[in-house]
Amino acid sequence: MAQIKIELKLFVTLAEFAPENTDNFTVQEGTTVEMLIRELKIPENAVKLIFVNGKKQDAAYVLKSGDRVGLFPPVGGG
Amino acid sequence: MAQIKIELKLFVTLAEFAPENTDNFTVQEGTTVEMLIRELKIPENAVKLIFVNGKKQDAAYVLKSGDRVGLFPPVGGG
Amino acid sequence: MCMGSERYARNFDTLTPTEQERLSSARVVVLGLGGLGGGVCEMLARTGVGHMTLIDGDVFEASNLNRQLLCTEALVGTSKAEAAKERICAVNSLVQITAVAAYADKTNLLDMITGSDLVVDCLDSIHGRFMLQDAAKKAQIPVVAGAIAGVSGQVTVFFPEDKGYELVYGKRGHLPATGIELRTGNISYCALMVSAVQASECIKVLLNRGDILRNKLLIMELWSNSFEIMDLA
Amino acid sequence: MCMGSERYARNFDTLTPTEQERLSSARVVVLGLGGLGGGVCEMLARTGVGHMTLIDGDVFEASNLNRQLLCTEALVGTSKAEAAKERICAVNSLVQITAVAAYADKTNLLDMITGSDLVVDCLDSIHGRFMLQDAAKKAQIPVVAGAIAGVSGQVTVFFPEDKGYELVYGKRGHLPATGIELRTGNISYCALMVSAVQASECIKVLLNRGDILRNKLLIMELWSNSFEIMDLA
Repeated sequence: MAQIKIELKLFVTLAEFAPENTDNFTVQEGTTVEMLIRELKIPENAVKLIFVNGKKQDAAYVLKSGDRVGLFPPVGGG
Repeated sequence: MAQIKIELKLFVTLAEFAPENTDNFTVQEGTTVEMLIRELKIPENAVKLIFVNGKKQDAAYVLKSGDRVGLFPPVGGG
Repeated sequence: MCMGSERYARNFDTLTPTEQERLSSARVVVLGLGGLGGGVCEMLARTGVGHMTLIDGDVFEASNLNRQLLCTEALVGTSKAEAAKERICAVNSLVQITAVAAYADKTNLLDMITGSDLVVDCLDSIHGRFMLQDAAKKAQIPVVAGAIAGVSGQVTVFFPEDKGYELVYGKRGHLPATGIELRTGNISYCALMVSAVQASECIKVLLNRGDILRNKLLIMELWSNSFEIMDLA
Repeated sequence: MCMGSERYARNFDTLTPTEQERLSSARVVVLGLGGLGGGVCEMLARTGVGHMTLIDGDVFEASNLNRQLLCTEALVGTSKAEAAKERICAVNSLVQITAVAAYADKTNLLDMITGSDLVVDCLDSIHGRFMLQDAAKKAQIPVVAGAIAGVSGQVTVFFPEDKGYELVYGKRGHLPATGIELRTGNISYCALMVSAVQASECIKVLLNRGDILRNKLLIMELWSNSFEIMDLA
């Protein structure tokens, strides 16, 4: 199956799960954000917000070549 | 002569010189930033910093199609 | 001491005299007077918001000293709401303050915010934030919300007809009580940066001026200096 | 009162104990104690910078109340440097403060900053900034610089071998004495946002951690919420 490249940004505590090459990360075509999160070994529920190209998306979003993906944990302090 | 489109951002006090269509502003091919500033009727010395596509440039820079141009006044308060 | 015409002289001509007048009759509630709320009430008072209700049932602990503007060594063990009132009186005695040294809950919050122009969410629990949203929707007033963890922070604004926190934290029933701030702590300059953006959004909402972060989330991270605005809706 | 191990408990684990220790032995000079400097010294003290020299020859005026963190109504007419010292003692008595209630000039500045790890430029004149740069280059220490006008601000960092202010303000001899802030004034939340970013860059330089704004200019504007990092070099 074809491979595509995405740009990945992992915020705050999620940064520790960052792979190499976050600017140019390779995934299989057809990968959803949910599959990506599992592939990065990020624990379930650790991701609260998913942004693709500056817009909120849900975990079922299917990644496209060149997508800028941001994963954000829950932040609630005051 | 051919026309090109640029994206224009005028900061702080320079905003009052903003033309319509700053997101898609038309200039003649070969226009320099200095000529652009004159065309916008911005007073000489009112512009302190010129950024094109996130990088500092001087007034002699020749604009290219699609350039993101930011003009910034002197800011010195503390 | 009102300091006459000098007090707001340096707000001009960023704010017009008409806008300054409008701020002086505005009513803002700040809920939570920790790292965010302490900064927000200070900045709104200096800018010239005329009426504020400052709510927090907590007292200062030594661990608040690392970031909470209202906390001094001498005030450890004393009421955050009382400290806020004293501080605001000292920086701008023109501001009318109602200090509430009690925790907001479902039974008292609606009364506390009804009649205000705006409520600022500076709470530190996700459940509390949803409670505030319920009350603000009933009272038909907008919310300016900030949250922090470590050197990261976020700010959003929503109006009564907007979806609000569901867009940021997900659906109720699946909520953690707190976010990752329990692990990362909270750093002084991040709290004040986020407070500053909250204060800025408050002034913009009160004056209906500028690009308001309505249904958008500004995400900031200071190790990498990343500032991004995301569409929530 | 040092407040023992509780004081910095909430800095962890954003800062490691080793980093916290390193900050406690750091020496920072803050030049200018107005809208920017007042915020910077407060945040550095709370975060745990151990030694600070705070310099300003000015006294507070009523027109400082709209934004300067150190200014209260009771302090109008009194020394900014003395106010800074008292405030820092109240928020963190572990910090060793040298308050200098005198204006820096070409003859005394080098002495004041020699031996420090960092100098923070919170001045309000462009000529003053170049004077500071000359001294910092001689003393071989980095500069974290902020400037504000209205609701706009900028932050940059430069090291002794960098070109510095010439990249921001142009060549000497063609300099205006001040920028557009004379026209726009300065607003509370903009001053504190820029101070917060300056404090953050100070901690990053002291710990050699994160992406430092070296030879870059972060430009912020709060009506439009625009945050852009530009390459100066």
